[in-house]
Amino acid sequence: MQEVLEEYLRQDMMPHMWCAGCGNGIVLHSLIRALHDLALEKEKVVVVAGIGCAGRAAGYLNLDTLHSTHGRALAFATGVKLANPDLTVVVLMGDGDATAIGGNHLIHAARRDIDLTAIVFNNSIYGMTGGQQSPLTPQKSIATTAPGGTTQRPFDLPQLARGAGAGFVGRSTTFHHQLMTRLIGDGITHPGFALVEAITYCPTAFGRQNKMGSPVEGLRWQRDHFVEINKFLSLPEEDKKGKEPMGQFHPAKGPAWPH
Amino acid sequence: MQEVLEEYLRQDMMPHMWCAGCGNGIVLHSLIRALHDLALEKEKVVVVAGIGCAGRAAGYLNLDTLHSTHGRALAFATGVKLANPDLTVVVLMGDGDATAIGGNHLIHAARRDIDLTAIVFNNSIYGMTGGQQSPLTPQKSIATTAPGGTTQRPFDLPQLARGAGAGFVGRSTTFHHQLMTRLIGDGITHPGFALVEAITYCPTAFGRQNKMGSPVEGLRWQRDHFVEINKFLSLPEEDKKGKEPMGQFHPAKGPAWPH
Amino acid sequence: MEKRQEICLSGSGGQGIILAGQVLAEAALKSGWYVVQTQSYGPEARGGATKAEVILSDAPVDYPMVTAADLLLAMNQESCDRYLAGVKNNGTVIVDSTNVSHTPPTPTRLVSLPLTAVAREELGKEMFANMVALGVITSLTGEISLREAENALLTRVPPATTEANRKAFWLGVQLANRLV
Amino acid sequence: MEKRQEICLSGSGGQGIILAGQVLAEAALKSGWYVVQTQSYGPEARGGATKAEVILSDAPVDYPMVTAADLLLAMNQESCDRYLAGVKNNGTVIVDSTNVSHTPPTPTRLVSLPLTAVAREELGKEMFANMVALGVITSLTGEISLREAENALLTRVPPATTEANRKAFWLGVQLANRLV
Amino acid sequence: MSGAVVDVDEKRCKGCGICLTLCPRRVFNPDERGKVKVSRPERCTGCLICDNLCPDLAITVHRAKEGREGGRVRPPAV
Amino acid sequence: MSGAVVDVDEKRCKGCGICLTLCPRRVFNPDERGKVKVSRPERCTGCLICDNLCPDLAITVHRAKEGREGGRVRPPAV
Amino acid sequence: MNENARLMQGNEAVVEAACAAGLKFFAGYPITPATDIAEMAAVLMPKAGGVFVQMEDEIASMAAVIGASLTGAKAMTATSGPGFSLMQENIGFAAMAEVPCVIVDVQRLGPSTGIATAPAQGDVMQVRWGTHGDHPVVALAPAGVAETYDLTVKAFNLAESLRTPVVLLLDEVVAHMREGVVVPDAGALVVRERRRPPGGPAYRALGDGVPAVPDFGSGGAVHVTGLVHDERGLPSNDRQVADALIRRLHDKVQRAAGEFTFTNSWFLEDADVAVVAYGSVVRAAHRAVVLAREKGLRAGLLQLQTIWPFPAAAVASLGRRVSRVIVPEMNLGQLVGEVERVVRGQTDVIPLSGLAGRLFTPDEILNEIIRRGKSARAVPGSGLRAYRGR
Amino acid sequence: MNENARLMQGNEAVVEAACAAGLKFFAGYPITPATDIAEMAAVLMPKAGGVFVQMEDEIASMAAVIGASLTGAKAMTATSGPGFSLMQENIGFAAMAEVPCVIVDVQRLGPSTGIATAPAQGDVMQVRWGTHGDHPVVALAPAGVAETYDLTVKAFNLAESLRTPVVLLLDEVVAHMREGVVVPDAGALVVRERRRPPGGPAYRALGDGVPAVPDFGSGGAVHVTGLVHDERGLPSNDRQVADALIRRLHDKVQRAAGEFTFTNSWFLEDADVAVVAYGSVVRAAHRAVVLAREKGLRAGLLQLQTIWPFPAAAVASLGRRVSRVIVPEMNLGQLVGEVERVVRGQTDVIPLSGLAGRLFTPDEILNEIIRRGKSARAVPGSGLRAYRGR
Ligand SMILES: Cc1ncc(C[n+]2csc(CCOP(=O)(O)OP(=O)(O)O)c2C)c(N)n1
Ligand SMILES: Cc1ncc(C[n+]2csc(CCOP(=O)(O)OP(=O)(O)O)c2C)c(N)n1
Ligand code: SF4
Ligand code: SF4
Ligand code: SF4
Ligand code: SF4
Ligand code: SF4
Ligand code: SF4
Ligand SMILES: [Mg+2]
Ligand SMILES: [Mg+2]
Repeated sequence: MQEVLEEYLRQDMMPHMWCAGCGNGIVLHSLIRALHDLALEKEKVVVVAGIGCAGRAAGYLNLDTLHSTHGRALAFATGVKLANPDLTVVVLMGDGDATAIGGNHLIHAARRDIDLTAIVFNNSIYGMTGGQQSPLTPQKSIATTAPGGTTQRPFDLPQLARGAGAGFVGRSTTFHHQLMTRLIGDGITHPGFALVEAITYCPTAFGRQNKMGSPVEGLRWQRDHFVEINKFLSLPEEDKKGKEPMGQFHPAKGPAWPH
Repeated sequence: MQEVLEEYLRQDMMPHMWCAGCGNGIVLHSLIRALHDLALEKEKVVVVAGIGCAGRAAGYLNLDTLHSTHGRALAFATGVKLANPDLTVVVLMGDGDATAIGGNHLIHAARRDIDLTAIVFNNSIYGMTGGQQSPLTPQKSIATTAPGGTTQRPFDLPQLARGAGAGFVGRSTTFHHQLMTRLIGDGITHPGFALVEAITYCPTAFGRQNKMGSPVEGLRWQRDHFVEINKFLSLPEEDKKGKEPMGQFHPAKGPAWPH
Repeated sequence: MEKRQEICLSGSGGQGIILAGQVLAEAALKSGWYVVQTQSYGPEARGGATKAEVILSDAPVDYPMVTAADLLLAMNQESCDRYLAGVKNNGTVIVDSTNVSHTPPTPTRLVSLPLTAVAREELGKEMFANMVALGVITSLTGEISLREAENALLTRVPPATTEANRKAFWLGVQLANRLV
Repeated sequence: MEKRQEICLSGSGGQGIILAGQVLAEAALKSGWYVVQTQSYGPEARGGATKAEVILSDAPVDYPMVTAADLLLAMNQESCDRYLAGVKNNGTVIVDSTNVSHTPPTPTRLVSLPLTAVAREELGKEMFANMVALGVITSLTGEISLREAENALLTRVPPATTEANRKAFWLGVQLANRLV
Repeated sequence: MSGAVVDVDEKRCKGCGICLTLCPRRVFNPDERGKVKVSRPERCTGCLICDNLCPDLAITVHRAKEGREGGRVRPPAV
Repeated sequence: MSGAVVDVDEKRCKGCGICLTLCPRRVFNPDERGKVKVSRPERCTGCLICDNLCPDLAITVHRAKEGREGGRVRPPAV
Repeated sequence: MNENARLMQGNEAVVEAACAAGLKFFAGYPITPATDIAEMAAVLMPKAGGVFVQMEDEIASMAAVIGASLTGAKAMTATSGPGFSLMQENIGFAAMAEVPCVIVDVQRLGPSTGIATAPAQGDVMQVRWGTHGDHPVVALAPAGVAETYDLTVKAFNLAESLRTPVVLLLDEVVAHMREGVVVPDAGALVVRERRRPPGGPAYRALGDGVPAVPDFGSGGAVHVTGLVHDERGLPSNDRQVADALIRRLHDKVQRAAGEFTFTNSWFLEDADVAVVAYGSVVRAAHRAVVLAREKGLRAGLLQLQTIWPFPAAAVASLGRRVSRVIVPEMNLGQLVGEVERVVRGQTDVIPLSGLAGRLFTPDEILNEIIRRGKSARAVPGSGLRAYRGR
Repeated sequence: MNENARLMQGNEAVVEAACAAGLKFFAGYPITPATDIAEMAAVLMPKAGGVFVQMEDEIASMAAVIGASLTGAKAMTATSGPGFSLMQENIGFAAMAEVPCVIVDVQRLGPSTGIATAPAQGDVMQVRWGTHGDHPVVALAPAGVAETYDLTVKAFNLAESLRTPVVLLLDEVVAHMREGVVVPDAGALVVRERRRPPGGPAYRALGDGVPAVPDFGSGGAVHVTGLVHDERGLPSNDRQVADALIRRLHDKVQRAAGEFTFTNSWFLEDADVAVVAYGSVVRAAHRAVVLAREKGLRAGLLQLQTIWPFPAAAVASLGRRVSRVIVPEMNLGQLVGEVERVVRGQTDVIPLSGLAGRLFTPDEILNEIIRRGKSARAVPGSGLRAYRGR
């Protein structure tokens, strides 16, 4: 029997180009699992990606895949979906891709509420170009363009997406891969725009500069740092410090467009 | 005694190019009043604007003014402010300018929390180009690019700005010009990024297509439609229908950058 | 030799000059002419002077602009002052006497008619003056089928106003006929 | 005639090849040479083969790449296989015998030294092998001041590792001296 | 006796009708050229509605005591 | 007797150490080339931690009963 | 003229013709003087079973067009200078990834915001060189409304058969003039469809150098990227692959160029002075040449409908026959550089530059035909000459 | 070499020289192979009392640079092809509104994403024509690290004295090579400042065609716009104003061009074959010419450091002297078009195209020098010729 995972992988492209221990592979695995669980017709799934380490994920999927330009993946995807609404469209972006250069397309996709599922691989850094700050780099982190630590405030991505009107917003880490799989699946099932923030560890471009340690240490940090949203909300204020919520942030609402 | 108003106007440019009854002039007047009330040194005030009817406002102000490119005013303004932090920088944009093509710069200005005051002239339409839908056009309104009424969902601008991290968010209409003057003044005084949504009536490109009537009817609609936020919140749910809140939405918070 | 007629319609922003130009062009087209219609909005972005040009020819039209007008319609003072000099010596100038108080001396044939007043008095609204003018012009040129002009008009004006516009048009035709 | 020396340092991603190239170039510069240093990362975005080229000359250097190497350092098998053919017949090839098990036949002078093993054994970390290599090369070329090489090295390596790197360098110098 | 003197800059006025309709004292009248004129100046109370809402910044309301040299009436800082 | 059979695709493994460290049964060992090998296969319980978290999609855990032909162990759909 | 002709504006003809050519997706962002195109598409697309979407900006518009085209839909956008500048990155993507699409650029007076309503031909060189890296370009420029209809259909045919972005370059005069257009019967119109895949690697070029990339949703599991890629569409860092790919992208266009080098000529047989023109300037030039002939001057006119690839052969053959070539353009002298490149040394090339934000008058061109000498000229009164400095 | 020389990378020399020239504001967005410039600016700007800011994209970077420059700060950004495409609209603004600034474009292999790490010279024509409408451009291209230092300082001087955007066009080879640079003493460096206003209308051109626009914050109450504007800087729809403005923008650059047409030549005195090259290709060409001379061939080399305005006079004088001009470029043949434009009919122009994502070898150029005949060539093995179709 052919392995499910392998069916979804473009074998010509493996092994992938990501660094040893890069969390992107775990997100990719979660995505494949979610696609499989939904039992979608593979011919009707299109994956659109931007430019960056994360964006390379499209190339590893044995589906119709579009590796577009930096920051523009959601705009390309809007064209794909509107021209052929029968397609399930999943959009893969890095944090810089989605929220720096691509921030406008992100908020407009959320506003239009077209049925796209966006997965933001948030490694807190520009991986592909070697470690510059992104709009999701936590303040005071070291980056090559912030050698003394970033002074720019980061976005809170779920808040941003909700502010723009997103009806489905989720967050998970690679450590919590089951949650991630579920959120991706629910995001795809959600009839309008869905955003999943996938917290992933980049040992090379983020970890090294910020002395975050090995890939395993990155996973452990995720384990310890993120708390399921309902549990998080029930924590006493002082215990919230140093923790961040994950899970599904927002009940699905709002009609899909056009309608 | 020289008139205060006239001092702030570039006499060479008057009368302005706006249509009869266009609300932009009322916003301009409010801005001048706010600047005067703050008694700022005029030489240290820079006004940056984008492209559109609203953007033309910069040309009418007898200050250092920069009429930049469509959507990019906040990015130009970021350069002005960072290069010379002594300057007070006010940014004037149309709704399309600020939230369609310029949406990314808007959310990033809010995120960085640089001390800029952005005034969005929200006339619900692309005025300059003759009546196309903007991301702030209320759903189902008629626009030349939505002859059957818009199907795209609009942004809720204050929500968007807050989601992006803005520390000061206000909204007023031209009818409520005193509130507008106050919000602009407070926005300028606010140490970080401030956004003021100025609801203004465009009889030509919005009103005509949507049968909204004369300039006076536009003002009356504003009067009847917008309710001060605290009052709005205290309304019973059924009374909230057909109303929208105005006022200052969000307490100033968050440090200015860089710091 | 090519038979070419250059017609220039001018007035202020709200007077429906461009619509009149379009209807005229369409009527000419349907009457078998080669036609080009162009327009310009003057330097001001809103309001200000407006000009529509229509060129008819029995051969394909190359240069699409008026170089020397065979016929000028001037619906306000400013356009009269500005465009009068561009009319051929043997051309015709129609001025809307309701808005044009003073016509500079000109060697051309001058037809002065109270277009706007007629529209206001007969149809209750000044905005129909453009169609009155259209009737006059169609009639005077003699090269365009009145029927086609009426048809063209009916397809291009807002449905609610077809009757009034049609009436305005025939009023113009009558005005012109009285001149002949 | 121009006196030109083309040096090619090669190995795999993590071996510090480019740093060694920079230090060599800087040392040569300070020793009075005209110098160009270039590098290439091989086709793979991460890891994979790495090459640093250093050209010294007593006149300004025009073509900045190695066309025929006077000296090749190969710190792994792949780079040895790939670059060996590019060495001049009278050139020198230094292979790190710790990583290069098989050297194809070559007419050049071949120096095989356990650079990585030396680093591991003497300094506890393989990562200092590049500086051992640098010591060997500086010594063998005879054209670059050892002192300048040491200085260049000290300014370019991370402060915490200066001592170990310095030691590695002099170990390399000794290795080379033993060859002569 | 009114509290204020009101002026319309006719080069600026575009006749939008705002002052005409919103002035509580009906101080203005349309003129032939589609602009407005101050036709009942004595009725003006200096409420500033017209001044604040004129989109063409064409209206100036002066304190009557001091007349046109007395400076513009200012709304209270709010 | 263990519940599962675990395979590492050595062409894919980059030796990141995740399976090595996180396998609760210490099934893996590093090999000379900086990759990992399955050194104590019999201890595997089929918990899938390694399979799910291997960033190189290099690990496959099969149900032991059916062996390598029996298909991959799937985490329950959540 | 044919009584079945419809009076149409240039911008309107674009949309009508696009629909006739099978347009199924329009994404755009308003900008003078191209806005009418979007506005009409908003009306016509739903009727044609297609999609109209107003995007957040021109970058997104171009992106959406590419995305839609990859599903198999014929797709288009329309803009003017500032928007065209913003589209450049994604136009390069379409060229590299071989995505059929049509981009309409209705030129206005630039640079920057310039004067939005003033006609100009200032984007002619930008069309060729606007995006980074070596990329192929096809661009067509009509001189009238019927031609606009015709060339719009051809633009789609070229985009689909060559799998490359095609730019339809209008100027404001053509965009806003109204003329009669005899709309061809659906059956009479030549409409080409992109080739459907025969199997095999998605990006393997067939005999004409064009690959048959499967549409999204058709089971091809195709990878589309702006990276250098191999025949399978997969990224490659191989320098030979890069070289071959980029050359093929140009070569497929160049090989077919003979079939779509559209030009017209008048009175060239015995001409001593030739005018080379494109866009609305052709209309003034034609009149000027007629007037010159009336004066007994042996003037002729070559119209370039295809701007890129530059019709070098047609211009070169001119160079061998006439003693002077006058190139009037509503810019500081852009395409004249290409004319010079081709005929320099054979004949005198005289740029005639008009930047006054209006169409040349026939007299301005006629004067240049009459005038002797070969220096660069500008329209009278403008003081300066055409800019020769590049 | 001088022992005081510092070993510097090309990208590093850009930042060092910019600081020496008075850089006070850097806004940028990372992109290979230009990222190092931003990274070094992030370190050096604070030390120099300036500002470094990473913006949300390249559009914003260019916008911020313009905003900063208007306050009087010397300002710069750096990018590569994809980002350079995105900057085009705002570069046009800077040209139109006469805002001094320096843009570094470190070219990589395109089109589109291409290969980020492979060297190329594919943006040479984009630099000239990338933004819409007729606009002036100044561009300098160094062939080595010391030259990079030198030309960076000159780029700032030109930007400030001409009030126009200046593009520093690097290729990846120059950007990443390390060479010795003898850093001039602060006193020895010629650093120009923009002219401070004498009063009078902000945009009134002085004798050299350049206005003295007051800095923001200095009390000038100046209006800066991308619309056509009059001497006061205020928008105008007057077509004559437009014509005069756009011509002046070009003219101010053209008039001064003599002072900054930087070229170098070797062995041209008696040359029969000339190589014309720019950027790192000069290094290979020089070696090729030296080798040719060793073989007794009368070959020479003209280096263009100034790319735009194109050094037409220098190339033209070549055309009169040699029988062949070879133009090797790491693209499909871009600047060779300009060479043809200038010398066609006088001498044979032979494009030599290298797209393989690497620097030419001296032999590849030498072979072309040796070879007879005048057809277009590509580097051996690539199968196709340089693209002549445009
Ligand atoms: C227009 C443009 N600007 C810049 C780049 C260079 N670039 C490539 S990927 C990238 C950012 C990568 O960061 P992120 O999006 O977070 O993805 P990651 O690599 O971290 O997965 C940048 C700036 C580009 N390719 N295109
Ligand atoms: C890049 C670019 N795209 C499009 C335009 C055309 N344009 C000018 S103003 C405008 C929008 C005007 O709407 P808004 O921003 O709401 O301002 P308003 O005119 O309503 O005040 C547009 C699309 C432009 N100038 N530049
Ligand atoms: S740089 Fe970071 S994100 Fe990119 S592949 Fe390496 S670990 Fe992953
Ligand atoms: S179009 Fe609308 S926004 Fe623009 S000036 Fe007229 S009324 Fe004002
Ligand atoms: S409000 Fe102002 S513009 Fe309107 S009618 Fe009154 S004075 Fe005139
Ligand atoms: S100030 Fe008040 S009362 Fe006086 S004219 Fe104005 S609106 Fe009327
Ligand atoms: S987790 Fe995967 S890549 Fe990492 S060591 Fe284990 S098998 Fe290798
Ligand atoms: S499935 Fe669990 S027990 Fe078995 S090898 Fe993997 S991590 Fe260890
Ligand atoms: Mg990232
Ligand atoms: Mg608006």
